[in-house]
Formats: sequence, structure tokens, C-alpha cells
Amino acid sequence: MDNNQTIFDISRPNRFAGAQIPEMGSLSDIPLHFLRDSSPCLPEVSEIQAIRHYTNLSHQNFAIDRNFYPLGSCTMKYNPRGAHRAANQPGFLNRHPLTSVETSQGVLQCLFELQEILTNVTGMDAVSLAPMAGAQGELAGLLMIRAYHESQGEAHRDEIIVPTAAHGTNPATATMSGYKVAETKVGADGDVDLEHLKQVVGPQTAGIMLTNPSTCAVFERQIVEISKLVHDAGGLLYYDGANLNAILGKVCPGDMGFDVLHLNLHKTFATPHGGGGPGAGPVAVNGRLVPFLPIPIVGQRNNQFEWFGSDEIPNSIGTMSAFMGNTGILIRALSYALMLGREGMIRVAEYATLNANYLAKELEKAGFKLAYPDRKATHEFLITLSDETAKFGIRAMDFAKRLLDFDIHAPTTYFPLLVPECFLIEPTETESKEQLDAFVHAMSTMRMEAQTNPRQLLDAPHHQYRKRLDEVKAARELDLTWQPKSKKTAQTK
Amino acid sequence: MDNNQTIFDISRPNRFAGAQIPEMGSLSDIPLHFLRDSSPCLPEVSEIQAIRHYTNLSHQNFAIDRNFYPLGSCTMKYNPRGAHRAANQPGFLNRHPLTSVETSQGVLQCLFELQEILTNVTGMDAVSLAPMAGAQGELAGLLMIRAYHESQGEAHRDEIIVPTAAHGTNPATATMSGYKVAETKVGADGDVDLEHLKQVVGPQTAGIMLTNPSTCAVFERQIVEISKLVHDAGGLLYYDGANLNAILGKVCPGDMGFDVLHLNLHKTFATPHGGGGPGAGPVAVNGRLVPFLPIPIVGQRNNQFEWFGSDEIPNSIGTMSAFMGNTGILIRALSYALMLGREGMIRVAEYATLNANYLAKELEKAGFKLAYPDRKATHEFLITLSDETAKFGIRAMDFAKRLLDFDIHAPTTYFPLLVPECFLIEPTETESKEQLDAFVHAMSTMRMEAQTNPRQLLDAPHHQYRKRLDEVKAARELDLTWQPKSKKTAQTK
Amino acid sequence: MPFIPHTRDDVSAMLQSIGVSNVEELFSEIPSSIDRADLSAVPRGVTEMEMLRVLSERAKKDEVGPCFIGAGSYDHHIPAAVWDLASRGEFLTPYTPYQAEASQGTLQVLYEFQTMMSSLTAMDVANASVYDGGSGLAEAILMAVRCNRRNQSKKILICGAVNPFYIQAANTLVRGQGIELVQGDLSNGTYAIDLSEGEEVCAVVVQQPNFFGLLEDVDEICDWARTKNAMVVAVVNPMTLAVLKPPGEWGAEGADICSGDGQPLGVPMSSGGPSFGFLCTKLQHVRQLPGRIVGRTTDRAGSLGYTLTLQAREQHIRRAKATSNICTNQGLLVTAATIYMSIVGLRGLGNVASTCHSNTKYLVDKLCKSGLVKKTFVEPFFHECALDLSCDAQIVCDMLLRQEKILAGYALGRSFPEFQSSLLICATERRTQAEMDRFSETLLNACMSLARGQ
Amino acid sequence: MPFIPHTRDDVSAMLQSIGVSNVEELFSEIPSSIDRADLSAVPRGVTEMEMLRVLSERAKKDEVGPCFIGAGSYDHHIPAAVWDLASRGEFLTPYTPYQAEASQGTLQVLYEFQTMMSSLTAMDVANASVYDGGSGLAEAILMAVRCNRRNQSKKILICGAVNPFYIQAANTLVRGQGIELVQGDLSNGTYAIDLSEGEEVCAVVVQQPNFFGLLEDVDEICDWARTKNAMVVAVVNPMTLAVLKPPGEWGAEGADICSGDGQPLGVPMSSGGPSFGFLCTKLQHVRQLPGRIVGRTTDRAGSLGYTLTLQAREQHIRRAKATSNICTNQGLLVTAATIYMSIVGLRGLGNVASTCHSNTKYLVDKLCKSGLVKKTFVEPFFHECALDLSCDAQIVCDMLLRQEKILAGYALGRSFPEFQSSLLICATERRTQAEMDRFSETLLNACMSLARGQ
Ligand SMILES: Cc1ncc(COP(=O)(O)O)c(C=O)c1O
Ligand SMILES: Cc1ncc(COP(=O)(O)O)c(C=O)c1O
Repeated sequence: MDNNQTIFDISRPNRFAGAQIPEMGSLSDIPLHFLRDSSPCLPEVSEIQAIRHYTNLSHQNFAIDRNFYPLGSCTMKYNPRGAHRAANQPGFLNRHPLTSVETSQGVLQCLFELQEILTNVTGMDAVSLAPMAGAQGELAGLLMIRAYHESQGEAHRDEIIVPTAAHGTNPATATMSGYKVAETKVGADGDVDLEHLKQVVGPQTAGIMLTNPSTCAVFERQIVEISKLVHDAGGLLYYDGANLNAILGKVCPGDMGFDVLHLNLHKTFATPHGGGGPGAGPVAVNGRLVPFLPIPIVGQRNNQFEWFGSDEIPNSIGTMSAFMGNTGILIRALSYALMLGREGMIRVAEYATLNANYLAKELEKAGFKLAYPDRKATHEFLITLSDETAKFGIRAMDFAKRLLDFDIHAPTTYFPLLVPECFLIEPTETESKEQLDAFVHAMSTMRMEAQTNPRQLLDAPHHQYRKRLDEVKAARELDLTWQPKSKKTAQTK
Repeated sequence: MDNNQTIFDISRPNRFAGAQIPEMGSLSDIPLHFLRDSSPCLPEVSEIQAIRHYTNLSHQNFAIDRNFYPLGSCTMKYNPRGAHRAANQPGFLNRHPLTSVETSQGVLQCLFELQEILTNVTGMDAVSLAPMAGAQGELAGLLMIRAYHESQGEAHRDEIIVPTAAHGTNPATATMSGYKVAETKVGADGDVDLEHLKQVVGPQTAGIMLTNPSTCAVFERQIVEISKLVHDAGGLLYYDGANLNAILGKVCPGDMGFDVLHLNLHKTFATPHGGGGPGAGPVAVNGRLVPFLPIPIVGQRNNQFEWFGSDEIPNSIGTMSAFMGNTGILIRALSYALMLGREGMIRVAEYATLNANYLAKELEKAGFKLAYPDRKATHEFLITLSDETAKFGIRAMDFAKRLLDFDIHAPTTYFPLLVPECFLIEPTETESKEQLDAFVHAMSTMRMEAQTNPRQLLDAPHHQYRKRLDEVKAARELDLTWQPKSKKTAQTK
Repeated sequence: MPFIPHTRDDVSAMLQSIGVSNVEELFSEIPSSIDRADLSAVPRGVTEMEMLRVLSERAKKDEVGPCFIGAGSYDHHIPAAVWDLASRGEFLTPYTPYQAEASQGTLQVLYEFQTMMSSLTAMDVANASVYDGGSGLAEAILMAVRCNRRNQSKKILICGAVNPFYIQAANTLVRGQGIELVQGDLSNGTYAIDLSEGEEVCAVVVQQPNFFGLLEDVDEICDWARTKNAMVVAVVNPMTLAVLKPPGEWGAEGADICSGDGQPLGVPMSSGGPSFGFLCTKLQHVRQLPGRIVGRTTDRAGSLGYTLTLQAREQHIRRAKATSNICTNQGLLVTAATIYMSIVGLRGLGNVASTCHSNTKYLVDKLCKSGLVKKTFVEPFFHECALDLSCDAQIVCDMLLRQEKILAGYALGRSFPEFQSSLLICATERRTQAEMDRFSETLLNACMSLARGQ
Repeated sequence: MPFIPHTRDDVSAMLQSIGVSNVEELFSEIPSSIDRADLSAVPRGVTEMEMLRVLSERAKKDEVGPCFIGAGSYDHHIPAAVWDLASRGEFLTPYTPYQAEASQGTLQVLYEFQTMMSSLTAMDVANASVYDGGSGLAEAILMAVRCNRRNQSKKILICGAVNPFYIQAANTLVRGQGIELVQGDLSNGTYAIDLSEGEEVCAVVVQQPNFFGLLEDVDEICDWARTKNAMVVAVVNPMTLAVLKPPGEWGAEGADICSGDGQPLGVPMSSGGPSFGFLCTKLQHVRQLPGRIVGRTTDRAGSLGYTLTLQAREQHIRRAKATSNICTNQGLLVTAATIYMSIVGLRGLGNVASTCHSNTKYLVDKLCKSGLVKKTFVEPFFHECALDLSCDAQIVCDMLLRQEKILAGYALGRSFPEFQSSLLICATERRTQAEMDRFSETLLNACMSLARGQ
């Protein structure tokens, strides 16, 4: 089989092999000028051709169900199949979003319980499940901060502080919500440079966005001081929940002084990443932001679960999507939370941290350089391969690509930007010691190769469906849609 | 990852990572001598370890969902996912076999309709769905023939005739049902040697087992004569329905003179083969065998579907399994039959035959030798590679193994035994012309290799998970169960 | 321990390697002044078996009869193969395909998706999803503001009956940047250009078919917008584009940006999410597209392969200057949609679209023939239609749900106080004639009994 | 054309290549004296959507409440991962793994299965399935007849309460070879050796736990059989072997052959099929085992790999002299069972078994405490128990099903006229205390109302 085939290459004009297709309906009453006369480029294949094509494509993917995925900041842990089953029941799948609440008590109860559990584990006062991913949660959070300041007559506050090491969504979200971004520096130990922060904070400060553990993979020890500093200046604290896995059940963001946060349920609550989503990014807030929560929220009234909307929450920042966010993902997250329970949640943080510290130590013993050797690892840790780059000319990207040949997904590379040639490594709690040892073994092997046979790394990967891909060409000679061979030359502009 | 790992290699003592396990119940009231004191060798792995292991193993399989499978006699056609979905509904999956008929009308109606449809397409008078595969259908059939002769006071008939080319299950079934086997020869044109048959038939003949199209992949043109011959001698005709795909909707076995037959629903009715089952082998009979049908059968009484058992069919040969055969497979077959409908069934035979004849012709044009060049292909056809063996020392098995490297499953090899170095090739109706052309291309390429680079064939396969496996060693040094490394040497006796 | 593979021996060995005596020590950098979490209100863990029992009881509770609601979420048939494939672990559980060499499967699927969507909409390029139709409209508007060089206005004209749920969400999402959405008049159910002379708008948003199921005169709107130097943002239901004129061909020059929700393409309704939003545009605007884009390129051996491209638009590179903050999007649903479009194919999608239309037409004709109800707006409609019941539509809905478990439609009064007696109905290809006839009968009975004051 | 990919152009090109003018010509060898098929009574084809509508209505019809029936089919929890994996196309749609190099996945699964089953039963070897428990017993008996060299009898002694459905099926399947099944006495619910002195039997069949859920004194039976030169065929429920003494350890030498049904290991009840039967035996009898066996070997590069082995036992090689006619067996269910055993694991299977026992015990104790019902037989039982209701048990079952949708148990009178008032009940690990309490209450109410003659 030609592995280069697209579904369009398999397609043949006038092949009608579907068993899925209703008869054609009449369109005769629709005026012709509303109808299309060109045929779209959609495949004409038989069902087994489609199944083979997509089954074969699936074999070309790494995935948690096949590989260790120590992708820092992404929390690629096991995605329980039971949660998938729970959400895939006909009663949930076939539920129209506008069904009346009377025949929606099942799903509403699920959402209500999830709100309660998330409120609890974050130590906040209320939760809205509306945002559809972490970044949308951030946006909801900053819009609430904005609404809060406006309600306080402080609409002039126009700056959001983010550490230089922050995830890209943080500054991007600040911009999207109409704020300016002020960066604060990170110190040599990975904690925020408090002196610099003092200079940045001011009356223009609307808030600060932080993760804790931070994107430097260490616990921000000055969090209480930072909280005081920003609050004293009239700003609010936003917690980026991407790293919640590290502290789940141990400490709550609410107790660190945060006013608002999002959770990435597709990280901490194990919903599958789907090759790029869907996720869910619920927001949790403390009392002063409750009036601004995005709608809808599930409430209880007359012994019945109900949607609370703009009637109940008149100062809400509004809806974030057409309906109620990614409900199917929320059901998965609830399923997972129910299976974990309170004991299980504490175990998440403990074993994620144990795994990260063990792996960090073993890598250090194997000669790799930790970015913050004097710090404890959290659920993840940073190593820098700058020595290897300097000595052997092998960059972090080469290590990343070669690692694929060991059936291990590359860790997050070159993030955060302030650590050169870095790997951000997050093993998660669901990986076994044997798997971690296999990772150390692969890393050590690569280190040997760097000395003895650097081409093994520079030309990696060797055993994947493709050799290293030319990203520069991809961006220069844009080829974004398939064209019949005849048209192909014409399109390339 | 070590591809040689078994689940037991991944297992670690005292790993308890299941989320699926109820608490332990008390066994304290069971006397100790009933309980086991050794621990069985069951895996102790986490769920993700199991998922990775079996996902990775799945990648080591060819399957219809990935490959063209021109496996003669096996009818490896597309297995519709819709049928799988239909059978996997909770109402069907969770139904206990001993549920009362009142709350089983859904499943009973399905079985009843399937009985009706199969009666119709076989041209027989009644159907029992009880047998769980083709071979069990054969057994049911011969037991009915035996019961019939006994009922006629002809219990002395103790011989079943099978052609030399017959599938192994035919003679094996004759033995299992207590009959002796008499072989009848096949002529040079692939049809039964009528003169020889006349010698074999006699007062001891209980019946004859035939497929039509036969295992020589041609239509037995003398079927009417054979029927007369055997019937005149007092014997009955058994039709092995494995090749029904060739004539579905075109002609009925009942109209060829057969008294009893089985169908392989996992062939003609597209239920998946599952890597070796489950299947279903319903039997259809004409009037004189109806009283002996295996039970249970679904009947109608008082506007309700009911099980008919030994009360209704007192002379039945009995049950074939603990309950009602492979009901889940029967539902899949019905789903398929409903989607095909009468038009679709006729298309099955027509396109299966078109594909086989086209492929035969193209291979012939490419220089391959048809076993019966003067005959029309049916849904399958035979080629012999004896020329290639003679000229290049390449055997059919080498071609078969090399074909895997083209992502094509090997055709049935060395069956029927009477054609040397043969391939029995059955493309089925669900394969496209492009796929057939790719097969011809692969065959031609191999033929070239046989001349220019025979090791390519002799050492094949090259691109599978394993090189050619040592079957002799497997049978000589039996290694049938995994043992901890320490024990391994001890066990090999 | 659910999901955690560590044996006691593992834990001891690991602690020893780290050089700590217990796990708690690993958390020693957390200041002691911060209270330890108290999860006592979180329930105790249960097994998968228990969890599935509880959740299946709830799911059962929510099962209802045939669905005649549309309003942005549609009850289509999804071939069984679609989710059998999309639920394979290899599609369900990978991360975003940043490591291209280990993600060719997902990347090729996305490339095929971009091709299908570009072609369906007759636009040059498509991204690989935004969250949904609502946030998609927001991204389209933000993009229009970035793209429109001829016009500095931050006003966006919403032309007539654009999905109100989309407008609400877009409002939330774009307001922060000072963008204002101005609504056209709705009275006749289609667009109304009431822009006072001279006032500038950055872009015009028009939906086809519109929220009421009506076909807008999109050619005219497009051409008019050009004269105002406004960009045209088209909101479409991709399923309908199998037969309707695609946005790229509207008017003389086509729409500039096209957004919508992909739910009709093989995504279950699932209470409204997860679904996916899509954005298509002309090649010249590709650098302003938010979200991920896959490009075809070659590998070092010269083979064709796929990779994420134009990443310089995205937050992880461009940070505060990115085209959007979007990161995780709706990849899995895009995979399902791509497989759906492959399996129903060119003809199949056309048949779905035409049957949705003819079913709805059958139902509407039947209902109107009774004389008891009438169309709220004038034709032509596609596969949704607002009917004036001459009584409170919400009450009728409640009656049908309670009596017959029928989801009768969307009572327009919930979004538009002026249409309290109108019911927006939709009959997809899944609705049988028997269901439509029963619906029609019970609906008319309900209207009559309400009219009689019962 | 559903499932058929040919375009018109394809068909013309193919016909032309073959040299015929239409497809009908390809059937020209069929004698014209044979009537052409008439399928007019077969319904017209429908789409997948229609088919699924019809079949899901039927499936819905058959949904009932909690199941307290066992009698050979058990309502266990199956972790979601089991069938998510087993339904992968690569496991669902291959043929029997005759081409070993292209089937290492299935072959390794079968090898792991053989290991698990051998170990659970404490036998040396296992095959890779027969059809089910009933036909499995037949194969075990045929095998015993082939294996027993010391004893030429064709009589098989069925020791006490072996599953009557198994006996029926075995009877059908072995009768052709002149084998006779002789039943022991059942009156006390366990085995009874009533073999008249001197009469020879080829083998003794004993089931543990027996059909009534009771634990037989299998050690004694085994040892007694040895003295008679009879082989011992053990019939077992593999789930119970997580805690019960395995057949390989019964008596001084263990059973010779062990058969049973694998349904409790991750296979849905599905009206009784597909499930799978298994056969285990001592190494010395391996060449008499029917069905497929996988062996580990090496490939030409020296790597370990798997292949079907000892094929000379099978029909496709040995034909009339094969150990059985079995060909297609129940491979997919074996795959599911292997995955099930891996996922629940050693401890999990033990917990399932012990919870089944303790649940049933709870229920039986509760019912008996009422004084209204009593155990039909003496203890000990495992996870099924016959209760004497002092009234017609079938009528009670029907009442509970109609009133409460509860599947109350198996009315023993259906198989044993002498136990008309006995109900065989089973409470697996899936039954909650609430379900058991409700069952107990409604059952006792039904008995009382029957006693009062209502
Ligand atoms: C630290 C951090 N913040 C925010 C995000 C954005 O979350 P999402 O991808 O769910 O939008 C991520 C995800 O990659 C992250 O790692
Ligand atoms: C000609 C023929 N007869 C009988 C059989 C046996 O059928 P089954 O495998 O369903 O028992 C087969 C299957 O391979 C066959 O090809």
C-alpha cells in the first residue's frame, strides 16, 4: 500500500458504496441561485476503504495508549476507558442542548457534582464549567477580573503581569481580553524575582497570572508574599491550573491567595487529549468574583437541578460558547473524579511527585544537568542539554527526535524559553518505575551516541513513519489542501 | 519497548492498580479444603500497561480492516461496523439466556426473521440457527441424516461420501457423527468424477457432502446428475455452504437437489472472523429433515415469538450448545441481511464473481497458470505455482510469505490438496478494482524476483514483526505456556 | 491503587534513590503557612463498576423520544464506523501533533479535513478547528478586525438572524478588545441592512441558512459590504454546503472569512459539546487565522509528510501578539468529522442535506395544511422553519415532552420575546414519516387544547 | 451499492478484460435446468440508519432490571477497556492466524491465554477454545474416550449435578460415536456414586461448583475414579478458580481433562453466545486435545515468536482422523478473556469470586431468615444456591419479572421436575445491597401472596 495516499487519492468519481446514505430528498422548491453548481472535493470511497485508510493512519501516531509521553506541562496520564464509556451512553450522547431541565436531571446532576468537587479541590467558592479549554478559562478569568475592577470603579487598571517563563496562552489571553502585558522576571532559583515584581506592580495592575508549581517546574515558595504584594496594590491573582496535578489534594490554590483560576480537565482530570482537544477549562473563583462567573452554571431549586443564566447571575461576563461548553468532557472528568475519590486525588499528587523526583534523580546520576539542581522536583522538572550541545553539537531537538525511536514521546522542548536547550519532563503518576528506568536508559544511550555516533541523533528519527520533516519548507511553500495532480502546480504560489 | 514481552513479563508481584475490582468478599464459611493455596499465574499490571500491551499486539496483526485478504474458501469481506453496533446494544448484550420469552421479543424477532431470510436464500423449508460454526452445522446435518435414516428403518447406512478435494471438516465431521468416509475422485476439469462416484455409491451410502461451487473453485455442473444418483441409492445430499457467496441470490442449493446444508454466516453474511471465531453455522433442511432440526428454534404462537424445543420438535437431534448458539453473531448476520436486502444479496454473488473472474484473467495475462483454465471462475479460483517451483525452486509458501510484504494477506495455500503448489484466491465483492490490480502487480513483481533474486522470496517475509517462524521447532519443543525464567528450563521436557 | 502501578517495593526503592524517607518530604518546599487541602467533602472513590452504574442510571433518565429541535445542534445519523475509528486509542489519546514524525496519522487527517472544508466552503484555506460555532464567530470577528486594512472601525454589523447563541458568546469573547456588535433588524426573519449612511463597519456577519432556517440573499449582502469596505464573515452549517452555494462564491468576490460549527458532520449532540468550530478564509488572510494549520512538506528522505505550520501565528511562539490565545482545540471531533465525510462521501452528504430539507418541508406543509399554524416568516427555508402556533410555544413544547417524550422544537420566545408563539422546528434525515406524522398530530392537538383554554 | 466499490467504468473495464459482455455470462456454467433464485420474500435493503433504528427498538424492548439468574451465564462487570481493545479492527477482523508472521498479535494473545488457563486450572496445557461449555464437555468426553487406554468402555458417568444444558448438548454431540452418558443420582444436590459394582466407565464427569452452586467433594471423586481406571473430566467455572482448589490438584493426581465455559471472564451474557469453551489437560494428552494450540518458537533471525502448532491433530491436516471437526472456534472471546484477566488481574479475579460468594451468601441468609423459604440442599455453596419456595418457582419468577423487572433466578423445575418449587439464584459482584434487599422483599412478598392463594 502506498503510505503517501490521501483519502482523495483513493477516491474515484461516481463511486457510491455507502450503506449509510439516505435517499436523495427533493430540493425543487429552493430557488436555483441558492444552490451550488460546483461539486465539493469530498471522497468517494467504500466503507472498507475508509476504514483501512484511517486505521492505517492511526498506526502512524504516538498516543498514551501506546507510548510513554513525559510531556511537561501537558500531564499525559492514563485516560480511563471507563470514563469514556460513561460519557458515551446514548442518554448523554443524544441529548439535545436545548432539552428542558425536567428531562435533563441526569446530566445536570453530573455537572452539579463536578462543580462541587472542583470547588472543593481548588479551595475556592464557586465554579463555572463553561470554558472549553485552559486558554478559554484564562480568558474567562481575566474578563472576570476586568468586570470586577469595573464594578469597583477601577476600570483604569489595564495591565496584567506574567512571569517571563509563563506559558504562551497567558500573555495571549491578556491581549485577547484587552489588557497590556507586563513581564516579571524569574530568578536563578526558578522563583519569581520578587524585587523585580515590586517594580512592575502598581496602580495600573489589574492582576497577575501565575502557575504554581511554575512553568520552571518548581514550587513558587514566595507565593504568600506575591499574593500580598499584588493584593496590596489592588490587583487580583490568577492561577493557571495547568500544573494542578502536582498539588491535587495537598494544597489548594485558594489557600495560596489566588482569586480565580482555571483547571485543565484534560490534564489533571485525565480526559483524553484527542490529538489536540477537546478539553475543558472550568474556572473557580473566590467570593468577590462569584457575581461575574460565566454562564450557564448548574444550580439547585425546588429539589431540581436547573441552569442558572443571566437572570440568576446578571453580572456574569456571559456565555463562552453556543451552549454549555464541552459537556461530554465534563462527564468524563466527573467519572474520573468519582473513581479517584478523595483518597485517590491525594495519591495523584503524591505519586506524580514521587515519579518526577525519582526520574530527576536518576537522570542526574546518569550525568544529565538539572536546571534547578537545588530544588525539589514537583510533578515535573527541567533538564538542560546545553552541555551536550556545547560539547557534541547535539541540540535538545535532536535528543527529542531520537527519543521517538525508543518508542518514547519527546518531553516538552525549549519551554520555558529562559532555560537553554531544555527538556521539561513530566512522567505523571500512572507510569511505572520500569517505564521511568527505560526512559533513563534511553537518555543514557543517546548520550553515548552523542559521543560516539552523533549522526544517530542528528538524523533522527530513524524508525518512524517519516524521517525528520522540513518545517521551513512547510511554512515557505504552503501546501494546505490537497489538489488533484493536474491542479497542483497551478496552486503553488 | 521490548516487543518480546508477554503480559507476564510486565507483571510485578503485589501490584494492585485496578479501578475495576470490587472489595474482597468473605470466604470464611467455605471449608478450607475447597480453597486453593497456590496463586494462579495471572498478570498484575496497571490498566494502561494492559492497554499498551494489547494495543501494541494488535498492531502485529493483519486484518480485513487493514489488508486485502484473498483467502480462498474463507470469504474475507468487509464486516460492516453497523452490524457490530447493532449487536452491541445493552438490551442484547446484557440479556440472560434464560430470560422469559415475554421480555425477549426483541431478540426472538431478530432470530425469527433471520430464519426466514435464510430459508429463503437457500431455497429450503426450515432453518435452525443453533450450530455455532460451519463444522458444527455439518455435524448437525449428518446427525439429521442419521436420524432420518433411522426413522426410515435404514440405520445400516454407515457411509458418507466426500470428494477428495473436500474441506477437512467434511471427513472429520463424518467421523464425529459415527460415519465411515468414502472418498470420490475429482476429474481433471474440477468436477466430480461421475463414473467413480457411481462405484462408490451404494446401499451403505447415508449421504454425500458437497460444496458448489466446489473447493476446486468451479461450479459443479453435474450437480443434477449427482443428486439423482445419490437419491436413487437412498442417500441424502449435504451442501457445505462455505461457498454460498458465489451464488447468493442467483441459485439456491435447495433447487440443486440438496436436502440439508449449513451456512457460514461469518463468510457469506460478513460477520467478523475475530482471529478464529466466533462464527455461526445455521442449518437449513428440506421437508423430510424438518422433524430432526436441532433445537431451539424460534416459532410464533399467539402473536408472540417463542422458543420451540423438544416439546414442539420431539424428534430433534437435540441442542448443540448450552443455550442458543452464537446469538450475538446471528444478530450481526441479520443486520447485514437487512442492509443488503434482496437486491444487495444478488449483487454479492455478481460482484464476487466479477472480481474473481477479472483477477483470474489478469493473473493469467501476467503469466500465471490457472488450475482450470477452461472453466469460469466462481467467487474464487485456483492457480498453481508448480511451474515456478520447477523453474526457480520457489514454492507456493514462499510466494505466500513474500506477499505479506506487499501488505496483502496470502491466499489459501496447498488447498485443495490435489492441485500442486496452489493458491486458492477469493477476492470477494467488497474489494475494488484498484486493489485487485495491486494484487496482480505484487504477483508479477514476485515472479520477477523469483527469476532475479530468489532469496527475496525464500527468506520472506522481510517487513513483518517476525521473520519466517520455525514451525517444526514449535511442534518438537513444545512451549505452550509462559513460565517464569527460573522455571523455564525445568519445564521443557 | 486505581491507575497507579507502584508496588511497595517500588516506592521504597524510589525513595531511597531520591534520598528521602517518605513522600511527604518531597512537598517540603510548600510553605507551611499554607493550609493543607481538606477534601473531606469529596466523596470516597468507587470502582469503575459503581461509577458506571451511577452514571448509566443518570444517562437513562435523560433519554427522550424523537428530536425536532435544531437551533444549532442537529440529530443526524452517524455511521457506526465513524466513532469506532475515532475512538481508537491512537486518535483518542495523543497530544497535539507537535512532534510531527510521531504524529503523521493525526496530521494527515487534519490536512484532509482542511481540504474538505476549504472545498465545501469554496475558500482557499481552513484551520484545524476552534472550540465551537460560538467562539468561532468570535475568532472570525477578531480576525476580520485584524485583516481589514481599509477600515479602522471596531463595529461589526450582525446582519439579521444570526444564531443568538453565537452572538452571545462572541459578545463575551470580543468585548475585551472594544469591539461592538450591532444587530440588524429581524422582523421579517432575514437580514435587514439598516446601517445609517456614513457609519462605518469593519465587517458584516451573515448566516446561511439563518437561525430561522431561512435562506438569506447572501449575494446581495456580500456585494453591498464590498461597497462599504467591510469584510464579510459568513456563518454556515457545513452539511448544507453539500447543496447550497458556498461562501467563497457569494456575490462577486465571495465572503472573506467563513465560520461555523462542525457538529452536523458526525459529532453527537452531546448536550452541545464537545463539537468543533471551523474557520476558512482566503489565502491572503492565512497569517491572521487563529488555531492550528497543517501543511504538507517533505522529510529528509524526500517523502511527503505533514507538519503543523505557520506556528508563528500562535501563542506558544508569538505570545502576546498571537492571532488568538487558543491552544487545545477540538482535534478529536475534527478527526471524527473527516472520517464522517469520507464515509458518507460526496453523494451521501448531498443526500443528507436534501433529505433534511425535504423532511422538514413535508412536516411544515403537513402542519400548515391544518390551518391551525402558519409559517412565521416567508420562504424559502432549508431544514428549519419557524411556525406561529398562535399560543405560547414553550407551553406546547412542555406538553409534547411530557405526553409523548417528543422534543418539539425550540420555542423562539426563549431568545426573542417578540416571537413568543413561534416554534422553530427541524426534521433531519433521521426522522421517519411515522415520527413526523405523530409529531404533527400531537402538536396540532396540543395547540387546539391550548386554544380551548385547557 | 452498499459495500461494493465498483464504478460503472470499473465494471466495463473488467468485463472487457475478461472478455464477456455482461456479468450474467459469468454464471453460464450453472445448468439452466436449475431454477434461478427467487428472493421476493426477502425484504428490500435499508440503510444502516434504518437498520439501527429497527434493531435498537428491539434491543430496548428486551432491557430488564437486575439479574439474579446464573445457571451457566453470569452478569459480571466487564471493565470498559476490555471490549474497547477486543473490538479493535486488528483483533475483530483477522482470520485464524494460519500466517503466523502476519498474526503475531492474536497468536501471542492466545499463548498468554493458554498460560492463564493452565495456571488457573493447574493443568499443563490449554487449547485456544472450543465453542462453549456444552460442546466443550462433549469434546472433553470424546477426548477421554480417545485417551483412556486402560478401559474400553464407552460409558461416561455424569457425577451428580452437572449443568443439564451441558449434558444435553454433549448428548447430541457424542451420541453418533456410540458413547453413552450415565447420570448419577441428584437427590441431595451433589454427586452420588451409584455405579453398580463391576460395571466399567471410561470417564467420570464432575462439576465444581456444581449446577446447584454446591461444592462437590471432588478429591474423593477423583481418587475413586482412579481405582476404576476411569478418567476424570472436571467441569469448572474459571472465575471461581481464583479461590477454589484447581482441578489439577483434586485428589491425589488431579483431574485429567478440564472443560468449562469462559463467559464469566469478560464475555457479555448476550443470550448465551458467543461465549467460549475451554479445554485443559495434562501434557501427556496434548496430542488428543481438539482445537487450536499456539506454541512459542523462534524465527529465522532467532527472535521469539508464536505459531499454531500440533496442527497434525486438526481436520485440515488429519481429515477423517482428526481429534475433532472443529475449525472456526471462538477466538475473539478468548482475546477478550485474556484482556479481562489482565485488567482485573490476580487480585481482581479473587475479589470478584469472593464477592460473588459473599453477595449470594448475604442474600440467601436474608431470605432464609424470613422462615418462608429454605435451602433445597445442604451447604456449602459458592455463588449459586437453590431455595425451596414452597410454591411454584416459575410463577414467582414471572411475577417478579412483570412487577419489578427483576430476573429472579432459574426455576429448577424447568430442568428437574422433582424440584418444581426450587429457585436457583445467584448474586454476582454487580448486585448492590439495595438490589438484593429489594429482591428479597419482593420475592418473599410473592411467595406469601402465592401461599395465600392469590
Ligand atoms: C501552563 C499552561 N497554561 C495554559 C495552557 C493552555 O491550556 P489549553 O491548552 O487547555 O487551552 C497549557 C496547556 O498546554 C499550559 O501548559
Ligand atoms: C469449504 C469449507 N467447509 C467448511 C468449513 C468449516 O466452517 P467453520 O470454520 O465455520 O467451522 C470451511 C471453513 O473454513 C470451509 O471453507
